[in-house]
Amino acid sequence: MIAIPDCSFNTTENRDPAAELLELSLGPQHPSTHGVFRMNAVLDGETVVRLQPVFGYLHRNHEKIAENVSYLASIPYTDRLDYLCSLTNNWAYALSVEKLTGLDVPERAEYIRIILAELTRLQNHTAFLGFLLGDMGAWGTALMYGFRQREKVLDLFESLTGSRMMSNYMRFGGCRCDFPEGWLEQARTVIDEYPEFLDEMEQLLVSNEILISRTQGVGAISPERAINAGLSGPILRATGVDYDIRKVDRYGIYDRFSFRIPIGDQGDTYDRMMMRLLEMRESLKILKAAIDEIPDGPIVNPKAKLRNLRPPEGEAYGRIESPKGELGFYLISDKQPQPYRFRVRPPSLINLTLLEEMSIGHKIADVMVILGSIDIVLGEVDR
Amino acid sequence: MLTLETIRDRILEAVPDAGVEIISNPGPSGQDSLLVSSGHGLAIALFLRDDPELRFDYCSNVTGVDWLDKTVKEKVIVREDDEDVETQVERVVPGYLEVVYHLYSISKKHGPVVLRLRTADRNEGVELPSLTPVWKSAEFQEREVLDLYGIRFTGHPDPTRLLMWENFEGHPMRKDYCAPDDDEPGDPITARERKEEAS
Amino acid sequence: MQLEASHINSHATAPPGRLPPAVAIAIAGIVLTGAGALLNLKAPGILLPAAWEALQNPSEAPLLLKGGLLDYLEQGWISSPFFLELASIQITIATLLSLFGILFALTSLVERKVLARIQNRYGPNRVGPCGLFQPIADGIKMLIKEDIVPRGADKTVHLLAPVVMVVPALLVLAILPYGPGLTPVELSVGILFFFALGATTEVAVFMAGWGSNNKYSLLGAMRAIAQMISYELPLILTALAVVMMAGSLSPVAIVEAQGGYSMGFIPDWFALTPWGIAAFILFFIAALAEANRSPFDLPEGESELVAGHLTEYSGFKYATFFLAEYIGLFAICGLAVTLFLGGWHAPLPVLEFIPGYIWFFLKLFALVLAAIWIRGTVPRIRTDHLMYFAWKFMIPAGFVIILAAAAWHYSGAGWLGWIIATPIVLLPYLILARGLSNRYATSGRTYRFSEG
Amino acid sequence: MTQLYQQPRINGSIQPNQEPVTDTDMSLNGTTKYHHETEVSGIADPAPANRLSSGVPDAVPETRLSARPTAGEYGNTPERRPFRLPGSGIVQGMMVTARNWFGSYFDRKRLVTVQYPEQQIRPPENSRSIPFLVYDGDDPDAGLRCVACHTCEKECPPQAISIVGERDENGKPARRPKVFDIDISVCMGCQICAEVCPFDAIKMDHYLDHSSLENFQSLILGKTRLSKSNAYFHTINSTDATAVDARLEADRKKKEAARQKRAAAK
Repeated sequence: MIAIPDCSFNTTENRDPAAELLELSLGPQHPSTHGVFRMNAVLDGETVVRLQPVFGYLHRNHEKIAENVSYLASIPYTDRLDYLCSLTNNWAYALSVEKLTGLDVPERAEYIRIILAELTRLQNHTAFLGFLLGDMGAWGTALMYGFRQREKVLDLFESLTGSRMMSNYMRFGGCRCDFPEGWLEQARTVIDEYPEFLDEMEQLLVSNEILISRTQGVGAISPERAINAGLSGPILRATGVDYDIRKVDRYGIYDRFSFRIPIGDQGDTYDRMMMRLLEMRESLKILKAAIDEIPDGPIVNPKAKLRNLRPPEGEAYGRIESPKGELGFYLISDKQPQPYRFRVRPPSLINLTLLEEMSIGHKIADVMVILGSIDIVLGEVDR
Repeated sequence: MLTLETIRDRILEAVPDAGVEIISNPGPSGQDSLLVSSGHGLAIALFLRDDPELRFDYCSNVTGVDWLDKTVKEKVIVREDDEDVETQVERVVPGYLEVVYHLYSISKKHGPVVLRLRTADRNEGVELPSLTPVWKSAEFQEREVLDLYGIRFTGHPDPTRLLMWENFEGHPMRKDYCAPDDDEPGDPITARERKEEAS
Repeated sequence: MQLEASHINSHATAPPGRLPPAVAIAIAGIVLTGAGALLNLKAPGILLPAAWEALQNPSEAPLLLKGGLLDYLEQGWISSPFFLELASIQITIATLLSLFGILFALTSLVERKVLARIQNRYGPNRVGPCGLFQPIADGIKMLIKEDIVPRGADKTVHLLAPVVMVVPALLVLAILPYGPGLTPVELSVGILFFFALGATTEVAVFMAGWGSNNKYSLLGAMRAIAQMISYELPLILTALAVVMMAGSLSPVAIVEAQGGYSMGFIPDWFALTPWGIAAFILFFIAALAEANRSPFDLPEGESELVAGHLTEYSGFKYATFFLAEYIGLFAICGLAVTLFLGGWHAPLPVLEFIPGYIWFFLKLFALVLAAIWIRGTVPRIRTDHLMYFAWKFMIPAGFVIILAAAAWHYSGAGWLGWIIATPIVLLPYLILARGLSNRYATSGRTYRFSEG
Repeated sequence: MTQLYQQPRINGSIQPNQEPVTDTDMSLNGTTKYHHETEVSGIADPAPANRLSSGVPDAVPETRLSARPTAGEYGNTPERRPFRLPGSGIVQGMMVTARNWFGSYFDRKRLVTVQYPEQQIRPPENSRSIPFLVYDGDDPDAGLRCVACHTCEKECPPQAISIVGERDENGKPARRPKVFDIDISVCMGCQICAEVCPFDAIKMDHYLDHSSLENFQSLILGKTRLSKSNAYFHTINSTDATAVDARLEADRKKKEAARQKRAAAK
């Protein structure tokens, strides 16, 4: 066999010290920085030697707004954090307020929440695959396939919550309204059709040599570093850490469902992509079981107050496993109708902590793929 | 998971003269927190992370809280003309800024432990030790706290604003922050708009 | 509630028919031209018989039509033989330009339509029937856009770059044999001419990148230079094998060498030999890279470099680049057809009644469709992988193909040739592929699952 | 000292002797702030042996890099095969795209686009755009259900609603809005107003075409533009409209009964 030496000049060691470095601003207007995200990259040829993320172009001080409006009025604003997954945002906020007030949630509402959260995970990961491939320059084919499928989930959302993305659905102690007629049957059809789509996606992606060469070994991080840097969600699990808040906190009624958590191998971009693909299959399992088992009953705790909610004095931190990672809400109440402190723990922002470490030594084209594999939404990064 | 009292005792064992106090949470969530003296913040954080039984290796959430100066009315017994007279006295309790860390352990799968660090006051003494060297996840969040609350973190690798621009004045998340009114005559943005309209 | 056909209200059965201004202009043009020709009364007497003859003998049609036109010019307008010669050249040029202009317009539409279909969309279907006038609308849009030259740009270079890009792309069209007797310029060193001119494109791309005074453009230009120079080598190496076999650098001779059928129905194209199929695949891959087509469209890799060397171009200059890229693609696909797919020869003896030039363009279009299909499937390759692929895989494979071609030739080009040449191609390929796969691809992974 | 884990992994492998990039070896004049080291004197990371145990629980066997896939665990994961022809994955992908390309001519599932505006999908009943005011009967003024109670105005998160109640000639509130404006450049269609309205007077519309040539005034919708009949409400969301009608009817009957009772008591 012919031994082929490594001919890439990826390492910073090989850099010619006299070579001039190029500072390149990627964003805030750029075809693939996922919204108004900006990175200041310093390049040696095409190799990244430094990378500084710049935030704030979409900052609207969500937390300040929330501290000035009632608890109820914050729910539509949480939709706009991670606007791909408004239902999980709703849930995280509702969960925190329920912790703050000590409200229970009726069983049926818990089932509805799980169904919607897992559907949200499905559609987020589906869109993620498309975006990632778009970042690799695949001309939107995977994106369109993803959107074709995601649309079905969005149709479900629209017929239940009234809106495709800005759902404003979950309420403290339950949900806003019950399923319309035929919703569960339609959801079952969508879920039954999903594996077919996933198979097709896998045929298109998983063994494509160009995709493999673009993702394997790109942006790898060690599990220790990932934990220390607070990464969460599929990115953390891609490094080989078994940590899923659905399993750890067992919020809602996740302990009633049997599902598995895929765990990565190398912590690189390929693993991050695979985590999403594998997670979708597990979400389908949960969905199937939840739709089969959903009981009848009220969907909102009768003790819950819609207006003029004044939680008792105290504080609470509630967190859920959103599709992007750990989404937490930290609330302090001083018995006023507005929260005294309202804090969002945004997974998208904190997952960017290691962006520079992942990118250094790679090509500029890889930076886009790494950024894509982190799966950020600027509404949440900048809040 | 150990109780908060045992955690406090273990901290005191490891870091002898640290000031650790349990702040109880009156609400139903029952998430009590540990108030830690800022001088020993770093050592305590390191202990919490590395202690084999605690192993709080995952710092999930970092945030600031602004507690304003409070005026407290108190009944004080004053001796006046050899007579005990009860009078109301207004006393100002100075406010402070607070940083709250929510710690979890991924290896032990327990948590959260809420760590609080308080500044001396709201004006000058707003320095706190940065815990970024212990948990890198605090890096952006501490920058955000710095940006929005104006707490200076010593030992932070990049103590710059995160969300607002560099020349921005003030710290928007503080409770007494007033946003500049765009309609004010002196406001530069309005002035520029007026000028453009006139031309 | 669900998206069903019954829930779709069809307000109108079809998109309302609108007569775009472009149609009106086209109709007016045709009427005016016809009237002008009729004014010269000699025209019908000469042109109509020529047209009739051309209809009867379609494989000779272009030549007959041109002859008729020249006759007409000779009798009515031009007497000097020098100017007649010039007119003959002009007619050829005009035909080629309009032909490829139409093909460019058509391809830009077909590309969008096919990409859309690949992506489960309709594609342009609003302008004219089936969106046929979309290229015209695009053209008008391009032309009326503001031409922006960045401050600090090298204005001359910035202006010249699209020109330098489009001229060689058009020039190389001259040596392609479109049909028997239908080669505009029968150069004996046509292949050499093609590659020599093709190399000029690199200069143009670098001019665009440098002249724009933009970092993205510069990076794109740097990539383009590296890529095009690297991929020219396998391109030439694979063409070299064909030249060896045909014994000539003349495209016409090469096509003629591929005439005939073995066993009565298998055409003797070079692509149907063990070395030829490998050479054709390599040539096509290298051609994609030369034409900046996906997955080798790194110079304008929009996900990181916005639009690479085209970032600072707008309006007419951008349109020129666009045109040049497509013409370049046609030219190189035309060369692939000439070298490997038998040029104007029909794939089956029974199909020979169809004129050669139609076969040529059909094959050309098939290759363009393949390029579009590839574009719809694969993500973009990375710079270092691109270079690695060129130097560590394509160039060695190119040399191997030359060896295999020689073996094929000396073993009599029959079944013995297959037995000898196949392993010569296949074994090094497997070894090289193994090197590739060790480095990049095919490392599948296993994933663990936690039950929590 | 640099811990091993702090170094960026390059092409998947940790390069042990490579120092991370620091500010000093960059020839930039400090325009980009850069930090890579997060060490502070006196603080060291725990021993690597200790760290490795974190996160990888003992219960799950360590299979990275060596194990072969267990059969049936996940069918479509690419197996760790010793060798596969490069290009086969791309060909597989091209088959998928070809299936979609040609499938789009035959299969409705592969061509899901709707030709808007000629074809329009009817939005589901719950779908919402911006609010509208419901009136009973034919007269938008007399039949308006809104009593100007200001509940929606207070609860509206972006404060897009402004209401001025009407007063009768005596200056008493007339339980009718004089002004009911919604600024649709502010309204985010969250339907909280419809949710909190005690009189079922404000509901969510399906209407989406709000474009207009005028920049400011047309964005504030007044009472006349917002008022729509109950019949219209039935056409867009008959389930909700029927339920509301039944509820209002029951209320009316109850009130009627109470009034009669009071009259009888007198």
